[in-house]
Amino acid sequence: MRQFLMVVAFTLLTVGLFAGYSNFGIPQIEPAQPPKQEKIDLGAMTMDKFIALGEKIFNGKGTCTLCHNNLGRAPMLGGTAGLVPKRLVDPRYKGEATNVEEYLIESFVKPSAFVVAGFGKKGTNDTVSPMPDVSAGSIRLNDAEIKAVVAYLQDSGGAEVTVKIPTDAPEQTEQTEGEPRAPFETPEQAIAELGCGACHKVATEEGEVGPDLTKIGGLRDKAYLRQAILDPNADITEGFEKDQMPPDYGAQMYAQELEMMVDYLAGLK
Amino acid sequence: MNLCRLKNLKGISTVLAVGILWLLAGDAFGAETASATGVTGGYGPAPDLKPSDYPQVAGVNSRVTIWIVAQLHLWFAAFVLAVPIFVFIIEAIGMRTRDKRYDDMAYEFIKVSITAYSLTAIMGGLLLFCLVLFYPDLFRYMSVIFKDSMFYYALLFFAESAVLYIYYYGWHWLQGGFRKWVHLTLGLLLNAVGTTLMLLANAWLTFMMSPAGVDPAGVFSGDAWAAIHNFLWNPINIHRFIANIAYGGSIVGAYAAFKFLTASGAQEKAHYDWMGYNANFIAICALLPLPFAGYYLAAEIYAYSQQMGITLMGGLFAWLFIIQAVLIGTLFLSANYYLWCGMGRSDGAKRYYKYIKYIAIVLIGAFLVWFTPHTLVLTNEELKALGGPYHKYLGPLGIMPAKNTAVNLMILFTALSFMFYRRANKVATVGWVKAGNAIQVALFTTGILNIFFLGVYHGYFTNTVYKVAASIPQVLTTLIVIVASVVIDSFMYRRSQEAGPLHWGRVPPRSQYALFLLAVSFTWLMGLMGYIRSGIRQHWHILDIMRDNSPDAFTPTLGYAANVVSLATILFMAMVIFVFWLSQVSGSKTLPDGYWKE
Amino acid sequence: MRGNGYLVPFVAALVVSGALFLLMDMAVMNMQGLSLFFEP
Amino acid sequence: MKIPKLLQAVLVLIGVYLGFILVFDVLLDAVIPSSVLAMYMFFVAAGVFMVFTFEEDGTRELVAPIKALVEEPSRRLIRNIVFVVVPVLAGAGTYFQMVPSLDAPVELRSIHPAPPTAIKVYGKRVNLLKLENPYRKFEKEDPEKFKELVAGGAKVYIQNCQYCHGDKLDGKGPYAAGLNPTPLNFQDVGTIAQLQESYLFWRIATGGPGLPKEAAPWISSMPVWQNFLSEEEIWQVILFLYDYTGRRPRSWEHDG
Repeated sequence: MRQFLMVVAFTLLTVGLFAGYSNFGIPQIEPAQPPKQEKIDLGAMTMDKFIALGEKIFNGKGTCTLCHNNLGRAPMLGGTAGLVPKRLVDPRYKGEATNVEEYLIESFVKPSAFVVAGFGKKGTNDTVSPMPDVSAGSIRLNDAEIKAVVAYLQDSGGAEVTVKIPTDAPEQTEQTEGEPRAPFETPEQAIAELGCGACHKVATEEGEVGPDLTKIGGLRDKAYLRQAILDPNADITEGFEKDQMPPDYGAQMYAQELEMMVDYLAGLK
Repeated sequence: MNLCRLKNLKGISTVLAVGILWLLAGDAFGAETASATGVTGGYGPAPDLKPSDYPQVAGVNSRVTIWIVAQLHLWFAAFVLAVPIFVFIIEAIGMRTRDKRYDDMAYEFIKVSITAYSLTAIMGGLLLFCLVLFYPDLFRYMSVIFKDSMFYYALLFFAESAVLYIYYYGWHWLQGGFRKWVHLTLGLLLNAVGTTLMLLANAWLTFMMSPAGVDPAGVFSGDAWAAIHNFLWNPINIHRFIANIAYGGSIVGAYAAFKFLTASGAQEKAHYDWMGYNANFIAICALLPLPFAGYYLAAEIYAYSQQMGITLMGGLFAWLFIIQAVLIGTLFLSANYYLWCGMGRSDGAKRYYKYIKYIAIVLIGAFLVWFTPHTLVLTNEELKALGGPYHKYLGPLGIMPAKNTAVNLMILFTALSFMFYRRANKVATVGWVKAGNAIQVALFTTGILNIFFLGVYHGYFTNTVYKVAASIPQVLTTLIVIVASVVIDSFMYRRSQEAGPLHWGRVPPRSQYALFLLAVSFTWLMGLMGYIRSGIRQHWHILDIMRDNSPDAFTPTLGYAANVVSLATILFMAMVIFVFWLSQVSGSKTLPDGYWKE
Repeated sequence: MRGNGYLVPFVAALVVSGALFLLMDMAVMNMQGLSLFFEP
Repeated sequence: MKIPKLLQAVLVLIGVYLGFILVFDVLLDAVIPSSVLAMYMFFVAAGVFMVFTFEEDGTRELVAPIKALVEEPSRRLIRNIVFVVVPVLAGAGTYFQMVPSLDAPVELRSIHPAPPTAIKVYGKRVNLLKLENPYRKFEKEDPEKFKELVAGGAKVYIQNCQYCHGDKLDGKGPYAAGLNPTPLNFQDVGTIAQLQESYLFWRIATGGPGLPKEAAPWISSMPVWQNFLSEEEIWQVILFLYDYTGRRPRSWEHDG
């Protein structure tokens, strides 16, 4: 028993010496708290630049102009900011926003909160919007980006810009410059990445702007489908409008992807 | 022993049940993200967590809990993986020499490790449980990427247990001739399975330091091998494999020391003295190459990320390396001291006593260089006297080349201690003894000169590429000198006479405390280095991919870390002593008079 | 102790092992694409 | 006459202690920091203990006087004196260790704190991990141009840096004496030779205020040079620093 206690005491002494040296023998440096999450460099951004960023997102990453254009698929947004106060008191409004900024943000993530008359999903009597939630899916704007677009809409709509430049937004994933992207492996992936579903009903997507593609293989041959992707205006299906589909998919896709898509679509019967 | 097996199975089934549950959950999660993001292939980006995503359970500090549990698991696992390695070696030695003592010792080692095995499983289960409980999102993300390897891990765990039980319970059954060979093969199999287990687990943790197979947003490419074979995987594998053996040796050494101190008879004392000596021998053999494996790992960390490298060596953690230097110095010194004390077993050792003090001087001198910090703590007066925070003479000792040189010298002289010990009881009879000695002295001389040349010339007069590159021939020099002199020794002492019988058991109790010091320092050191390795990620779960946004994501001060490590060490030592005690209890019998009806 | 039986092998071993170490240094440094003696 | 073992041990310790003081403080004229000396002596004492106790006879000889002091009846007077003096000495030692002094507290600066992954300089974000000196390539491609660039850097250095860092780059400029922490000595093997060029760029461009918290106390007087120098000038100065000191920047590529 005595030996046992000696061993215990020796162990504790050794550990105590090590701990004591670490606590008192060397200086204690208090490390910095973790940095605030990496940002798009918003800290140094002026409101003008922030609005410009919003415009860029509106025309680019946000894919807004796909529908919000002068072809009547979705309302034009030029003056929307000025119209908001009226909409907030409209009996058809179902959201919870109390000011312009909140309304606009809400309209991005819950588009059905207010549907402009005549722009709702078919058969829903303007209660459900065909617009996707831009914070999810393939568009996936983050909070800072949404705010930038709101700032742009407020500015271009002639309303007062109330948005504050956020300081704690996650960093924008940088586009890898110059490096070719890896090719899409499956048609589903290509559909998701290229945003086909925003307009077409295809795969798991439910777009209604363009023709339903779920049975397209039974209606069209491969040559037609290939042309429809490369030059969308060459032949417009009845009931749909010209210039709706971006004409540059041919430039966005690799040849192997184009063929994969054509094969995939031709197989949908 | 039945009790032991039961507990063991319970531990394993906990691991499996929880693990499989979460693998399924992981799959479900994968499917969910796939549909949410529309990305096919089933992999979403790493989640961006908020502090509220981390469950707070009953006010328990989640990080400290998981830290301690993971550390305890690792210690036991290291011990349990290492013991079969040298049990295998000792059994093979026993088979070759037909000396039954080796076989008995191997059996005693494995007996110690089998209780530790069940504790390893229990700790592993607890670790998994804590991960799931405190860091569910991290675990889910990891289990999507590593679902296959986690599944095989669980399967392998079964295999490991099965082989271990046959190996242990079949020890006396599989004796003699062919059966012994079967048993040895089982030992090899046990080690193969155990090492594979370790490699898999290493992949998970190195993935968190040097993620691979995922894009910058954390979207998994689907290539599991890429994720496993990440940048730091092999450096960690090598380092851990060697360190585990040294660690296992030191713990078994402590076991023998404990038994030696409590032994009553001279014969028992002799047995445990012999056992402690062998365990220490294994620990030292593995300790010698360990600094090199450590340098390799650190260099690879530097190469992977300058930021991690500087955090590790020059920034925040630089002072932890001073503590590490103290601990490694303690290891070398206590190992040497044990060898010197052990010379008392031999009557012929007196011849070598006079050299010991020179070895000590070199060891301490090298250790002081090894210990000199890069950043000196200076009082204002000293600062003024020096004219700045740089010390003209101590400053250069603070950087890598000086420490490389110092550690090579320490290793060389530890090897020298060992050679003296081996010679202590022998008198060479071959005719070329003088020449042999001369060659050995010459070898040591040129080796030391070469180490100094490489360290000083490349360390201070060339650029960093050369500095790093020059450490390789330095290491090779050390290894060549050791191997060559051991080879010469073995020829020189062929058919040698014994100076007298070896008196096993004739060592002072002080030497046994040196063994304890070795074990405790090793445990504490592993805890500290584990913290450093994990801590250099700072506020990242997975470096640059998945941020740790929990309230505890800050990096603690050194004292705080040392206190947690100390607490964990004490917990571990308590459990280890419990294991030792169990193995003692299992061997003793009480005969109650008149209790059972006749 | 330092009779002929000692001095000759000592010097011989010193020269031989010194040369071998130097060769090894050069070989290892060359293998890493560097030369033993620094060329800036 | 043979010196008793205990006395031997004590003499060795005192000798080593005085040796350190003699060598560093007197011969080399560079005081040995007390923190380092204390740890050195601790390990020297451990080594002395090891050498004196590894064999039984020596140990017995070593502890014999102590044992005699404690046990022998004839030594009662000395024993009582020792038993009073030792605790008093220990108490006094502790007191003088703990007594508050008027000296400023000991400061510890991490001289090379870990750099951030990316910094913001000149109004743009720069990834430090990938940043390279744009002029380094001319060293091989166009030595003439490289010489010119180094000369440009030298000019920038003399106009801006030498006041503190010294015209020999040894950290002993005319104003150095007034600064604490003192300016960096680039000639020291532990400074720029250990670092990559991107690290220097970070330190020069963001100066003292750009230091992370672990490098506190935050009293470095290094100006934020991005406010005064152009990017090109900073890169040229970096070329000059390495060129003049004859050091090579840290790198992982073999450029030898």
